[in-house]
Amino acid sequence: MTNTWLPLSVLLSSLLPGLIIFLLAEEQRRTRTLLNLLAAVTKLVLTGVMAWGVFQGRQYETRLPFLPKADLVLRADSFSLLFITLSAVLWFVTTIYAVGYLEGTDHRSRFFGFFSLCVASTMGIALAGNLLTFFLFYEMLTLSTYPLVIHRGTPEALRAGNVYLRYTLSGATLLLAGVVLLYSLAGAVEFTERGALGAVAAHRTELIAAFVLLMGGLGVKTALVPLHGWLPVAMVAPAPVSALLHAVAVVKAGAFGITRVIYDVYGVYLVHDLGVMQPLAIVAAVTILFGSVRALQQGDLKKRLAYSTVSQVAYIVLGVSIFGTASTIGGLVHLVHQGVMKITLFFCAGNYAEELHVHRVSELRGVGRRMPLTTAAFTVGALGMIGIPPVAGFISKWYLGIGALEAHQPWLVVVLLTSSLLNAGYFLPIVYSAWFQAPREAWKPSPGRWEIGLLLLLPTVATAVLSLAAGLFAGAELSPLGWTRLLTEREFRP
Amino acid sequence: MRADEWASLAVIGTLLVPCVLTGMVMLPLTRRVGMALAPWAALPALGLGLGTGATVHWKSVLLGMQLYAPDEVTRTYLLFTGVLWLFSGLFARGYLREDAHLASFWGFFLATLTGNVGAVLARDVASFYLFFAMMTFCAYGLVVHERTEAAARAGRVYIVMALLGEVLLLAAFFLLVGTRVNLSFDDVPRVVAESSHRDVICVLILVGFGVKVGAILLHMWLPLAHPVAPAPGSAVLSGTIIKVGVLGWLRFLPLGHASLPTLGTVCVAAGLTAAFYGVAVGLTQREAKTVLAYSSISQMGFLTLAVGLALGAPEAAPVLIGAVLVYAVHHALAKGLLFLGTGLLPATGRRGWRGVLVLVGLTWCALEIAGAPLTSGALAKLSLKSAEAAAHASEALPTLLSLAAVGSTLIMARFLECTVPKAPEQGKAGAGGMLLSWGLLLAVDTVLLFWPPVGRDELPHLLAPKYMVSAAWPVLVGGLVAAVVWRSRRWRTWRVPVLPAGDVLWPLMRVLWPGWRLLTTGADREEEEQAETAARLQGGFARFRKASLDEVENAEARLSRLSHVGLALLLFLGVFILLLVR
Amino acid sequence: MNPWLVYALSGVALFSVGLVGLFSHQHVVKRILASNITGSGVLLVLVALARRVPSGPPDPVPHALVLTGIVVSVSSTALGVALARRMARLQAEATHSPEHEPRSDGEGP
Amino acid sequence: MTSVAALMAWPVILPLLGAVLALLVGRPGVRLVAGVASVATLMASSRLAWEVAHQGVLRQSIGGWGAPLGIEWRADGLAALMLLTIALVGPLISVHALDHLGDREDREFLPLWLFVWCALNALVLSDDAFNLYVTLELTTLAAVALIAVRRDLPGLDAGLRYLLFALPGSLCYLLGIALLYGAHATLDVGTLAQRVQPGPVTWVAAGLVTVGLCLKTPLFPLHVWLPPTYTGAPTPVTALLSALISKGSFYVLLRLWLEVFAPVLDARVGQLLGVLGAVAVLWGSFLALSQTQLKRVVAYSSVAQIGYLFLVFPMATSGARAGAIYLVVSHAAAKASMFVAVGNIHQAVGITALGGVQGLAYRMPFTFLAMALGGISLIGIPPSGGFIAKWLLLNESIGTRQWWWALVLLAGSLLAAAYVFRILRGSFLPLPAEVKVRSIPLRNELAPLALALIALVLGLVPWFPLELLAIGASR
Amino acid sequence: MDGLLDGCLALCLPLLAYLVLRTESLSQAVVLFVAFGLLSALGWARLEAPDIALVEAAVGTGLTGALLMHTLSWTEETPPDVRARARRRPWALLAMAALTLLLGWAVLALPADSPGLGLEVDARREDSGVKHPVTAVLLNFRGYDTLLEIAVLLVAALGARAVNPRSERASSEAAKDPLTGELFRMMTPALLLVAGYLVWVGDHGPGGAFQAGAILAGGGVVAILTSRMGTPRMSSLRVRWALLTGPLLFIGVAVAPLFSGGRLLEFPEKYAGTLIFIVEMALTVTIAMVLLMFFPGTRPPRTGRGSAR
Repeated sequence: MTNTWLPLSVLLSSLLPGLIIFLLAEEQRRTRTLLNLLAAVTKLVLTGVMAWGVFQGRQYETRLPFLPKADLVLRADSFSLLFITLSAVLWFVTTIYAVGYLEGTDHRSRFFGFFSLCVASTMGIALAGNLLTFFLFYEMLTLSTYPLVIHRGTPEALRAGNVYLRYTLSGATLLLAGVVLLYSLAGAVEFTERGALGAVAAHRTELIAAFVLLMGGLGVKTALVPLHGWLPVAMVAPAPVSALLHAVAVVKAGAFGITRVIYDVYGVYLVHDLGVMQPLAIVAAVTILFGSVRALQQGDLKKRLAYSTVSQVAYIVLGVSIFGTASTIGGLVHLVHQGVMKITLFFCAGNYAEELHVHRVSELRGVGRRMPLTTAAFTVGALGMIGIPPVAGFISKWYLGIGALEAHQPWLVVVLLTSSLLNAGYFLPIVYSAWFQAPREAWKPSPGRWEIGLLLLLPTVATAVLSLAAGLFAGAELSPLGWTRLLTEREFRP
Repeated sequence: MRADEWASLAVIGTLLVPCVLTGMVMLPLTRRVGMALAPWAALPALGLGLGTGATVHWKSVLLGMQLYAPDEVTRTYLLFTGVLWLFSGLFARGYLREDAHLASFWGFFLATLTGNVGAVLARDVASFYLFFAMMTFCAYGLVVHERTEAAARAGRVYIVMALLGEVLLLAAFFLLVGTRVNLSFDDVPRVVAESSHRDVICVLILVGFGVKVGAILLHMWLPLAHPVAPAPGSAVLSGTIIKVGVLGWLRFLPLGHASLPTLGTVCVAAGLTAAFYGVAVGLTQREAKTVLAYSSISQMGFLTLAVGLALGAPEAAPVLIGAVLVYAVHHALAKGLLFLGTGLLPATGRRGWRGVLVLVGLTWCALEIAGAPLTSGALAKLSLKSAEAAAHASEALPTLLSLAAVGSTLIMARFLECTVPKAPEQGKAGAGGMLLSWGLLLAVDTVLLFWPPVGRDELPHLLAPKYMVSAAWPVLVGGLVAAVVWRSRRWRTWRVPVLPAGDVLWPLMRVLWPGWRLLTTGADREEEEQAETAARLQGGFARFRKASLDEVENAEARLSRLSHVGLALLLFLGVFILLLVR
Repeated sequence: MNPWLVYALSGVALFSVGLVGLFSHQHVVKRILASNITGSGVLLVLVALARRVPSGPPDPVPHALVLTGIVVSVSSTALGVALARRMARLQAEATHSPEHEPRSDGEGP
Repeated sequence: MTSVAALMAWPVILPLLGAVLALLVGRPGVRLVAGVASVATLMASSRLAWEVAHQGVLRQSIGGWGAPLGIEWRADGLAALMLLTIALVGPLISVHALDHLGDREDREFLPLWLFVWCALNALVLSDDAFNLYVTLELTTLAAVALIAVRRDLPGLDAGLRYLLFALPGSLCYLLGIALLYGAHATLDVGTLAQRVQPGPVTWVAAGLVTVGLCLKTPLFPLHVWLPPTYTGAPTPVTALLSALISKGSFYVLLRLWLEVFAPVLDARVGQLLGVLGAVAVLWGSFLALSQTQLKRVVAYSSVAQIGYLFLVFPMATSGARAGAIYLVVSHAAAKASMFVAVGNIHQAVGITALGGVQGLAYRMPFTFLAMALGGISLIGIPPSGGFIAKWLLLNESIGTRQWWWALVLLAGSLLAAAYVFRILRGSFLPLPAEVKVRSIPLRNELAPLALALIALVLGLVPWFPLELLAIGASR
Repeated sequence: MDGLLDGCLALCLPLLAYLVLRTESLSQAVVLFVAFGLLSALGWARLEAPDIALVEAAVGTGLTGALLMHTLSWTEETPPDVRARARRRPWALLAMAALTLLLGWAVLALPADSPGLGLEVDARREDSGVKHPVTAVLLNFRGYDTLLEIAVLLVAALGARAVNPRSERASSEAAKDPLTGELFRMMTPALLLVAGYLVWVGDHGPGGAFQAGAILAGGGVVAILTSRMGTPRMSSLRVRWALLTGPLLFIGVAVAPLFSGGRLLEFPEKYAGTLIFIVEMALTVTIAMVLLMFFPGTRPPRTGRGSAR
């Protein structure tokens, strides 16, 4: 029997607190933090229950009447659970970080309100059961992230907000055009395992046009090359925003969408038959290389991490757009690994900015001595990004490499490896100068017992340990890799 | 606890003891205890080398980690790795007592040890890669320990080349593993032999591990890295870490399963050129440790030669592998002793019984490296020659080997000539601990001569006159030439051409460096310049937008004149009815 | 040409004169007059249609419509005139200079 | 009390009675009487809508006389939805108006608003052509009186301009009706629908009716009176004008086209109206982008949104009709909330330029939220009514293979995003020091928020309104 | 003979209208407009529409004319820009001709002799409670239109009065003018008699609330001009009651049947006639009051400007 209330309750577990937080006055710091953490914990528990249920094979679906021809469907299958668990865990960690980071700043009620709304829409995107529901939450994500980008209220924050809107809204228009085209062709497009467009496979031109539109729309959020301009600019947002949103929620929503479209809307065979897989792989490959090269040229730490995100997310798209189980597993598991590693890096960048007011890479000399734990976390994240075991990045690169060869596309392996070298090129100098170079002038010692507030330090270390564990114990059943293997063999078998 | 439980516990202990100690050294509160125990971290590995363990299979770690298989290669590697790491650790305790970055040294020392031991124990591809990478990156810490500019440059070269090697290895592993995701070493050679990309895999493996071994044209980092590292560090680097490269070859290449004649000959040629090239450049070097580094390159040439032969003649593979093992053990210990000696000599000074003991020990090890009779070197060379004979390689090979032996004698003489005069008269106090560990290592080295873990059947031939002569003459000739050169230089100042360490690297750098600068333009450019180009773009766009909007504005103004509205109304009515009329 | 057609055409002519006049004169009073003329034009057409009954009294429904139409047009004219008068007074007080005519298409503030 | 006749009568009679009594009572009791009348009418309208939802189309002849002679009333799903919109949006605007205008104006604003309400309800329910003319005229005159309620120069100028542009529209409509009466001797829309055949009379009548109503709605070439009128009029009146009164003439045009002139409506004419609508969308959006005054930006945005409505004619399917009506309803709520929010800003800060919004998010959070939600509905981003309307129109445009309307819709919403966020952008900047903020009563801030929430709810539960709309859809 | 009269009348009307709009000076335009009104009243008479002729004469020409004349004294004439006006004239003529042709084409296509709804009205006239067909249609068959029309009147009155609120009773010296006093004393009784008759005759002949109201308003205007009476102000209760009894009564009568299961505006058979008469009486007072409110009363002295026009 399908359980109908659980998916909705997961969604509400961050929507309702969000709305309540909006109403809280600025001074009620304690209640707000309590509400935040309570919401995060309930979400974690609910996700865990649902994960266990799906693991046992139970069905979860909430169907609400919306339009005559299309309903609002929230369905939890193993793929959506992968994304939900990632978001739930990382949101919990980022909330703690944000509480610490924004200590003493103003408008925090507004910040945490939009923060919860943003995660609610991410949950919605993950749980969406058909294309229309997906689009609704996709748009709500744009709306709830815009105020976070311009939270600081400075002129360049507003400029960044402008750029962000210009990209995301035009992307949304493309996506809407694609969704409508599909709806006129095949009616309500539900996400079904082997793709829902079997019946209309004959209309090849419309299907290709719709696919291109959908990829354009989703490409903006995935920051594929021509459409990535907003990501580095959005780095002007406060650290928790750029950590959770631009490294995890927003960017992943795009990649998640692309996977849904390829596997659950079109079906891998149809996409392969239409011949659009190869161009997508090429775009992803170009993004990987472009992102890495641009990251090399960035002096600002957060901008360098932003471009690294651009190239890392393209791995997911690459994995998904190669025809084969190994590459799919690689792509999907990278969805989780990249999230955890990148959030560690952003937390570290946030810590450096918050504690030592250091923003540029050149100012990071000898920071290892002053903030050893943060720099250790940064090193773990950096090694993971390069793809060096035992950190999680290695596992996804391993599967991607195998998948590329399995699909007889050796040039992809070359792309993967050059990108790993480039990653090393822009991460290792930072690690070297942090650990082995003496600072220009001695850092003033930290006032408290720890190098930085515990609220900021614990999340950073936790995510670093997580990325290490995800890599080291990848073989385990409940590890992200285990879950992805189960999911691929259950749902995305080509 | 039954026997096999003890055995698997031993294996786990071997790996986890150094790992845990690394953790303890990193955490400030357990740092003191960790540093005290650090030197003894290699003991479990040595114990396992002597005894036997049981394969351990952790399904959930990484991609299904398997540790330890009781084959000869693993046991030998464990043995000499354990010995060298143990005594280097003990030596380092004395050597680095008042060093500024002691904690970081011990941290990196233990981490590299974990990687090294792990690499030896690993029985599946993924775990091997994990420990191999861990060893490579943590060795970097040893290289840049001195925090000098030269150390930094050497470290950078080391890391770049190591990364390039690892990338090639990764490509090889992808080709090798295919959809099986992970593969145990039991069936790796068979899979490589049968795989459709066999040649590509072998080339990648050879070049990938060649970087670590220091094969020709991949050796540039070695002469830079070893000298900058502290004595125990460079001893371990040159002793065991290079050998892991050879281990990689032994594990991954289909020795004995497939015959690749072309690749074999290329390897043999590379080995020989490395042997002679190492000696040639080594002789021009000033600094003792650099000379030793070049001597390692030439010695590794021999191993490359052996592997090449094994590739060419699969039926002779087991014998050749045996020879390689013997040679590896011999070279590890001898080179370790030499490096530690260079660190020990300034502490003990030339005078007094300590100085004499060290000098004697150093000459003994030099003789070993040169392959003088009645030394482990002779044994190694003998086993190498007999294996090559088994692989019925070309006849010229033994003579070439002897010529190479001459070269190594020359380079050893060069080494002694560089270290002995520079050593101070009187040593410093407290060198006792270092001397003791050095002495013990020397003892173990000599003992291994008589009771070598591998290659015991060649032992009786050692004394055979025929072989004694063939081992002795190259050493004598080498010694004679060295003496002549040494004395003649005293009269005529005959300049020896000075080559910078890392020889081929610098022309290569002149080519690559501008490329890298181009790639990272703007990294240091401040924020403003980028903003200015964006500003110009925005300006243009804003002007265009303003112009178009003004256009629309006065169109609206014109339209709102009263008569125009009337006209619009009538036109609308007329056109509408016109369209309606059918 | 029976009589009702003549009046109908005259009504149509009135409508055209009024409509075109409405859009070609600036002065408010002129435009109110024009709207009145357009209105009476339409009403004339309506009453002319009522007269088409061949025999007997004309059709009363258009007459009722026209009555309502006249009342509506008177109300709108009166409102227009009141607004124009009030605006003229305000402008007179405000500017004291020779009044510029209350151009109805000028830019409000 | 519950007979169908009564149900249909109360929504019209109650506001009329309320207005008359409010006039009679004079200053002290105006607010009380108006309040009671509003609540009564709200209940009557929702009761009628409930009845339509359950029993389907309701018909009623006034005074018991038959179709050709007497006047018919018809309440289908469309009428019910319009009644509900007027009943919800109107009073919220008048609540805001109470504080925005002085109390002297109350004595005139409230009765006039009740007259407008009665006229709009009558217009929505009426099924008689001439009766539609009378209701249109009543709405126009009441609107003119409302615009000039403040008796200041801009108000008077705006009122005159509106009157002198609306009159020709009504008279053209009347002449069209006269010609139809001449040809078919009936004024009842239902019987006209059966009797109309293509011919010179029908063509000219259709032309006159369309042109007249396009001048009142207003459509693109004839829209020039809208911006100065909306800017001159007091803000709550502008909200009423843009949200409800301009929709009345579009409602009449839509009903006449889809029912009476259906056989005459061929592709070419539909395309003409569609093209004019498309140009209106682009024209309005571009001009909205170039304005510096808040009210003018929102005014030109009305020109653009009205352009969207006319896209229904080229597509002429039931889906497009549903989309257009949904846009009418959600635009009413969203545009009213925007104008009322602008009114709040003007009242609190006294600045009418775009800069007035600066620091809005901090000092008037509810007004900012209302403007944001309203803006989102104007753009057509989910979760808003605007999105549902855009979705329906998009689906129809691609369904009927006229994909160029889809381009117009998408380009329009992007341009809308440009000018909406141009307004909202400033609200995050810190409050400028020299601006002193007068606190405005909470009731005033909640009014726009309630309106914006209507637009939001329309986006969240479109199922019920669309179901209601389907009742009595002609095709 | 009749055809000639109709023909030249039909021709005269548009020409006169064109003249009204073309003349430069406003006062001349208003005078011509009054003439146009009289001519159109003649036209209604020719088309056998006595009710309309009466209303047109009283309200369309009389009151509107007076209103315009009075307003003119306030708004100055502007120097017309002859050049622009000249340039535009031929275009305007062309537009008028084209529009007339278009609409004429439609009118010609109308059926020549359709009886319209005349027959149905005659058939149902008995149970409408009123013999005169126009009043039957106006108050019974399409009573709903009239109800809304009253609302239109109220709105216009409210709008006009709100815009020109206060004009107090004129100065007393104008009252002493013997001529107007005598005229007023003679005219008022006749006026009231005619108005009463018109309301009563509306039942079976041309007449009714609108016509009577117009006549009364005419009398009222004269009273205001001779400052016997101030303009009716919304603030005084008496004025409001006079204004609003009509609509209240009409709504009451319309709504009454609803409570007993009938339909809106369904006059009961027997009392239809009397009810309509009572409603007509009340409406007459309302209409008179509304029309008076349109009239602004004496103009306050012009501040600091040249000779009063």
